[in-house]
Amino acid sequence: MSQPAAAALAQLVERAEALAYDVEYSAVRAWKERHPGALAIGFVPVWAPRELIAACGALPVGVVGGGDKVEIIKGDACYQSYVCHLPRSVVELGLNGRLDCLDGMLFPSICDVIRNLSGVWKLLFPNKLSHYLDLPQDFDPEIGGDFFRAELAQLVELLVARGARRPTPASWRQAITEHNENRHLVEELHALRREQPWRVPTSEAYVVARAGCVLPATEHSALLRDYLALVRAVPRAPLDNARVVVAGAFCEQPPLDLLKTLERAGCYIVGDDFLLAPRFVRADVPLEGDPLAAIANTWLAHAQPHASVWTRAGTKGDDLVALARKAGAEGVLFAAPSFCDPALLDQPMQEAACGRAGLPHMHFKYSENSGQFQGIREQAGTFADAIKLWSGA
Amino acid sequence: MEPLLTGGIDVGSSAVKLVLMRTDGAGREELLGRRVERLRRRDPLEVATRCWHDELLPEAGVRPDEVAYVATTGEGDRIEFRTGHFYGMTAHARGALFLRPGARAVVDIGGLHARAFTIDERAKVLVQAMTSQCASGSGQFLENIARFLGVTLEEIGALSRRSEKPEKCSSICAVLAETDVINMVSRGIKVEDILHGIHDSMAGRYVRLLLTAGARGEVLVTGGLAADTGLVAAMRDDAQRQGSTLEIASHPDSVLAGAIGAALWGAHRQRVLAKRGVVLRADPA
Amino acid sequence: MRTVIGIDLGSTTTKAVVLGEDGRMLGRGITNTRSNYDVACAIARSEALIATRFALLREALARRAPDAARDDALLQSIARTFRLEQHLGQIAVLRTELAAVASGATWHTYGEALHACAAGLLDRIEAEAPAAFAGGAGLGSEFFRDLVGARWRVLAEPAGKAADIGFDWLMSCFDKAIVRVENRALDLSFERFAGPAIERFVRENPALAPGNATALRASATEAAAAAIDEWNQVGTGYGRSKLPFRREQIRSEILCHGLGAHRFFPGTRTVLDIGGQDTKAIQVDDQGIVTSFQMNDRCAAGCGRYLGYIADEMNVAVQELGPMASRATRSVKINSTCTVFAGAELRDRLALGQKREDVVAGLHRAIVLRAMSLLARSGGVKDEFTFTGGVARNQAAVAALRQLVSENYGARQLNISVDSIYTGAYGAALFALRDARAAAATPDPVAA
Amino acid sequence: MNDSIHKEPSMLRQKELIGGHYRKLARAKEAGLKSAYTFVPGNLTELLLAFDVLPVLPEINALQSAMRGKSAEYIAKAEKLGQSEDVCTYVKCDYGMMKSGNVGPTGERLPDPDLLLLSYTGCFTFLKWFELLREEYKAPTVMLHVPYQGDGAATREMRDYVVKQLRRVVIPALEKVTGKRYDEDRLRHILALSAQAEEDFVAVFRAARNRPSPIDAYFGGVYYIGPIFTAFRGTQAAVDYYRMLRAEVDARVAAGAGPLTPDGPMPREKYRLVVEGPPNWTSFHEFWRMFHEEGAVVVASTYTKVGGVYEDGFRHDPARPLESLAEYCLGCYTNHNLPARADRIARYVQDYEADGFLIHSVKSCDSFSAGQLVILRDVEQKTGRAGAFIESDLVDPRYFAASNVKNRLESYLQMIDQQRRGATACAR
Ligand SMILES: Nc1ncnc2c1ncn2[C@@H]1O[C@H](COP(=O)(O)OP(=O)(O)O)[C@@H](O)[C@H]1O
Ligand SMILES: Nc1ncnc2c1ncn2[C@@H]1O[C@H](COP(=O)(O)OP(=O)(O)O)[C@@H](O)[C@H]1O
Ligand code: SF4
Ligand code: SF4
Ligand code: SF4
Repeated sequence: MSQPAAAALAQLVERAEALAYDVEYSAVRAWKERHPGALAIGFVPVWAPRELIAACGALPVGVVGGGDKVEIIKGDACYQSYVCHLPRSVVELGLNGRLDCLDGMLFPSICDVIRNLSGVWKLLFPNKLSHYLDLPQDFDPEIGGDFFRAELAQLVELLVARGARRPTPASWRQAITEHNENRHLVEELHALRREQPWRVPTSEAYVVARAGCVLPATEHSALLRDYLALVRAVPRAPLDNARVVVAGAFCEQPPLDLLKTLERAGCYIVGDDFLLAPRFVRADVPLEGDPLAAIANTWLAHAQPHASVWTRAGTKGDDLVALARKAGAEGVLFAAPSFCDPALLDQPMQEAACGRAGLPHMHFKYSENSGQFQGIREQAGTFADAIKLWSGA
Repeated sequence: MEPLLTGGIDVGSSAVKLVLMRTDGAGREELLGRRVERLRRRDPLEVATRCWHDELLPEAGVRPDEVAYVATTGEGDRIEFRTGHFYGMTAHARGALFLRPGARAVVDIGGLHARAFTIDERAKVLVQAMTSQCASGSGQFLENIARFLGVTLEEIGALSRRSEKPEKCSSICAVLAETDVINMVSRGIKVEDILHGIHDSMAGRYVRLLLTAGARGEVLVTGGLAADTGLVAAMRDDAQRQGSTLEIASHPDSVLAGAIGAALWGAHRQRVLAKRGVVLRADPA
Repeated sequence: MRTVIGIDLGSTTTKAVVLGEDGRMLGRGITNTRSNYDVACAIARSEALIATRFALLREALARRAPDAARDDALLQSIARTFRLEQHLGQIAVLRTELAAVASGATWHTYGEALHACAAGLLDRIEAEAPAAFAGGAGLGSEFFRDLVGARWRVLAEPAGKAADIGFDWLMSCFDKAIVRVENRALDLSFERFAGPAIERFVRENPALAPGNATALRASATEAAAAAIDEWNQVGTGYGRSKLPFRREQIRSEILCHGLGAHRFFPGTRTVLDIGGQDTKAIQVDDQGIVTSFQMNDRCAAGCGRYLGYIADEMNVAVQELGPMASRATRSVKINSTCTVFAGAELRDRLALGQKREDVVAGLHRAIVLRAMSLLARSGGVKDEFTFTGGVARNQAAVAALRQLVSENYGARQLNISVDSIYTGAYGAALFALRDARAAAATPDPVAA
Repeated sequence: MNDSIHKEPSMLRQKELIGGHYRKLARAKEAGLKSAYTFVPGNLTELLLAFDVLPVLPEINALQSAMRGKSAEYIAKAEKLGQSEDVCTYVKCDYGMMKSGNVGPTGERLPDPDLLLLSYTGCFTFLKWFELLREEYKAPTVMLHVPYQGDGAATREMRDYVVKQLRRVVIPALEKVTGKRYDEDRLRHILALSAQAEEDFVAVFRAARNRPSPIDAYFGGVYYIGPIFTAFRGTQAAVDYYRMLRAEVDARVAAGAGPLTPDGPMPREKYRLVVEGPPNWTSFHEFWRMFHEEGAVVVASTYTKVGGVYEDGFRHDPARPLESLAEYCLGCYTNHNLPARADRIARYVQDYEADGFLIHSVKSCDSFSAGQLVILRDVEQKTGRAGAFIESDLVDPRYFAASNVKNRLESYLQMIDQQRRGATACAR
């Protein structure tokens, strides 16, 4: 009985992986063929107003780097060695024409590298839309909110000027509904993984989530639904693994082999911050009222604590501890991209918080194209050993 | 309890370490045989297999089938006749306690990586810190320099300790440092001063690593570089300069810590499994 | 005879080029000694002068026995014999150093046994030498250390086993002794070894016409006695500031590589130099004047040393890597950017059952990829393109570069000189000549 | 440093000013003065002065530590406390100093902050830096978000957003900390003094258009920017200092003299360069020497614009106090996008008749460095001149490889030389 389900699951994961790592962006190209004249707008991590882009009849496309799928030549010509890897592969993709299917790129403010990448893009692709989206660090709806709303309004104008449809009340409603729904399904995926991590290996959940970068929300939601149904149907046995939360990988994505390495070294990943776009804002965008204000204000009130967002109250790291507790994690693995200032500067404070909470933790660095995990395997293995050999003791 | 013979094989990037141990499960732990073989770029698995079968066991007068559990660590998980594998720091922690029961932190300095970690009295690894994907200041680096200077690794320590005017070594690259050393030689700097300078810069890194891992009290240096008295002395000096109270020590068998720890964990595991009725056999074939 | 010398004090090798007054290249010399710069410089210079005297020998011979002078095989064979004599001379020095090292009591406990075993090893290597240098057989390397070291490594394990001496000890013994040999500027000159070489050659070639033998001896004596006057010298390369030269006798290696490449191939507009520790991409104009350049940062990833490291790791000579990679059927992607970690990655890959050839091909591609970025930084490849430096001798690196350049810039003429490794020294020598002429107020043929 | 270092009266005055400020800080607590930690780019010095609050600038502390040879130790300390090797070394240097007793450059302890005023113009790391400081000091913290000129211009919305924050967040916080009312007239008075100093400041840097240039606008320039970028904008002392400096520079122009270097007057001006990027502080004099020994003078630099770009006409304006403060914050060099930075460098090359330009890329500073290679290419295209690219660091001596830096600089200058000779050879 489970045989066909297992096969279907394998097939689905394979399809998701193909979508997730397709550096040709064929799904986007195909979408554009089906929607003549419509725009596709790329955005780099972490968050972008996907509902706004969709309401303009455009396809929001998550550009999260080329991983280990592209050879870097031109990217290295633009970046010296002490910069993280993400901008290199994005530039490489751009200069190799892989991103030609995108009519524009958004660079949400999360760090200096991304911010400067917006300028690099303007210099390299003078004819494409390239926009830096400044996110507020003031959280008063009348101060930061007003500014943010103006930013979003400007974005609508920029898109419309490039030929996008001006959003209508109906298109707003549809886009917001679809993205709220997608958010729910992504959350459901994570909830299931928290509860039964043996059912949802992170190396699978990750590609299923990542496929969402190149699909419209409805299609991705369908994929998620299928996946959830299948993993619930396929029998998988729990292992004697340590439950961990992986933190710090919010922008440059870890290579899939790294996730597999961690799992093989005896860890169940029950919480992570990979691919945050659909879960950055932890609440639904309301359907009532001015949609721009709705997006802005939901963001202001419910953006998740994050290295790119000023920590208003409390102590840095408290939220991580809470997340780990909620996930029933026995430890935290800090996995930051090499040379990522936001992640690496947050880390000591977060580690201190874990220390105060008595939560075991360790850290390592990676880059999206690392291919050698010997050291990480040793570290993670030792970490998992320590948890397993002495848990409860 | 019945005495048990177990083996530990630690396959590293520059050397293979093997031990044979006897434990009685009640606290008596004996090191029966030891073997360290520098790889010199030979195939590690081949060297390990040969050392195990042709050297260590015959010397100890033990037949392969008398060994209850062959535990590997490091890159030894590819050894075919292993019974089980333990991760590096898990093994080093256990080995460190065997060698120095008071140790509460370990810094394992091997060919490519250095790892520092704190442990408790049961050898549980608490906090770990590791050098990154750049081989600057690694053992391999020191080896290169030594070769170039025409000094054997065994001589390095004494030479370095003889130096009074350590020459500051600024280079951060393991490969390019060779050039710096050429420069120093050209400038007529004495070999001992060069070595001392290199030791100082390496020591700084390792002490920093230890402190990052929250080390306090007794520290055992394990891994190949533990034998480098010059480096250990430099680490002590550095710790002192930092005003830290770390008691940094080494042990003549420090290089074997991983193998010892693996063998001890193997014995532990074997007993646990035996209690559960699981029979594992180290198959010599 | 008036000559100028260019010296390129590189990070892994030191090169010297001797030019005649007319700008003709008379001799080239190279050494890989890792000892101090003075010694390196002296050796390279002496090697270049040897080559120069060989040129003189050929000229002298042409006067005495035109047929023999036209016989390239004969001259090459004499050169090989000369190398053999040099080699034997070096072995003799190594023998004394080995004895000293082996009997130094502080670092080992073997006593006489180690000495005996080491001496025995060297005996075998010495005995093999004539065959190794005999015609046809390709030498693994042009450097003494590499040649002897490679054999030592092979022979030491069984020899040690037989004598019950650890492999490690024998290796250490060699390492120590070879450094002492390298630290000395030995007299390996033409003057010293040409005579014995000719005698050996004559002895081993009984078919040689007696007249030719006489002509050879006389020509060698003449070449050895000729006065070689050094008119000017210019130094360049990584270690140039260490040269005991006047300030105006030092030029940046960028300018030298640009000019050298321009002189080798006047149509060159882009030069890529991959040396031991740095990679440079240089753009030049139609005069050989540098218009822009980029150098790699201070990390050895992607330089020639990387290949040297890998070769060590695989226990082969660096010269064998290219041919090995050329036999690959596919190229394995190498992720490590760090040279040292690439060595570890190589071991991993091999252990995982990947083919040596394929992994090595991947390593070559990785290096060339880095160079491609540098090229892109410097302005790309717009026209004729010249590859210089030691790595240009490596056919697999050349093939990878050719492919990547055409993929990224379209079809481009790619030039490689057989003397690619001497490009910097050649450029320096050209500057030396130009300066000397300017000082002597004669028209400058280089700028013209 | 040694006695043979050459100084002019303005230089001594500058040292006095800055030294005086640190002495004042050391006594701040006993004198009942409040201090606020804040940053150079987009600083609100006038507003702080209007509340009698003393600014403490962690970046300046870091650079001072580096110049005094302490940074390696501080950075090591920070790394021991868990900071990564990869991150901004300014932060680590400052953090290490703080963890070593917060002893400032004069050897006296700096006061703990009464307020952390985070105006993070141009760099995200500032935000992290202050999160770290807040965790340590538990001091009240105010965030002033200055939007980035992503599309190359500061818009009305941006300005209004900043003004709103000033009015509703920053000023109330200052009132609370100091117990004083916001006095706009006082602020106006201070702003008027700022504008005066700014006039002379611009004239000083513009003097580099002369041949020979009377100043080095990078190495010398960092001394000139000290007062105006830090605690003295809006004071009479700054007005006096810049008047004095301008007179000195004018005198040098009249005498046809070049800049003064720590090793004495600059020899013949052989190369005129434009430099982008912050300097290296650990080997500052050694680095400078590499230039002046070759006869290379820097005629314009972007680093001297990080505390405000005045040359385009902006002045603090007493008539529009908060608006002009907001415009100042938005206009700092670090808040310009990459195309604007490239344009400015290209303009400098042309306006100052430079022979070339050099990018000093700081390894650990993403804010400046990420994308600098694209700037390089863009400026090369715009000016038709090849640029030089040198990497080192602000305060981490491990990243300053002198021979490497020297090699590149030498190669670059020799290239310019060769090109010139080539040009004359062709002309002949
Ligand atoms: N015959 C050869 N075949 C392949 N590679 C070679 C050969 N000779 C030298 N090399 C490579 O060239 C490098 C040295 O290049 P070189 O230009 O001499 O460097 P540098 O000038 O920095 O000393 C060596 O590291 C080696 O990798
Ligand atoms: N970027 C800058 N911003 C503000 N002040 C600076 C800057 N750069 C340098 N300074 C000031 O310049 C001074 C450097 O002088 P210093 O090197 O100590 O002089 P000396 O070498 O003669 O002792 C510092 O005290 C500092 O106050
Ligand atoms: S990986 Fe870190 S530094 Fe790099 S772009 Fe992303 S957030 Fe910025
Ligand atoms: S600097 Fe040297 S040791 Fe470090 S990554 Fe580069 S090659 Fe490796
Ligand atoms: S990243 Fe650069 S601009 Fe930002 S604080 Fe560090 S040094 Fe300053």
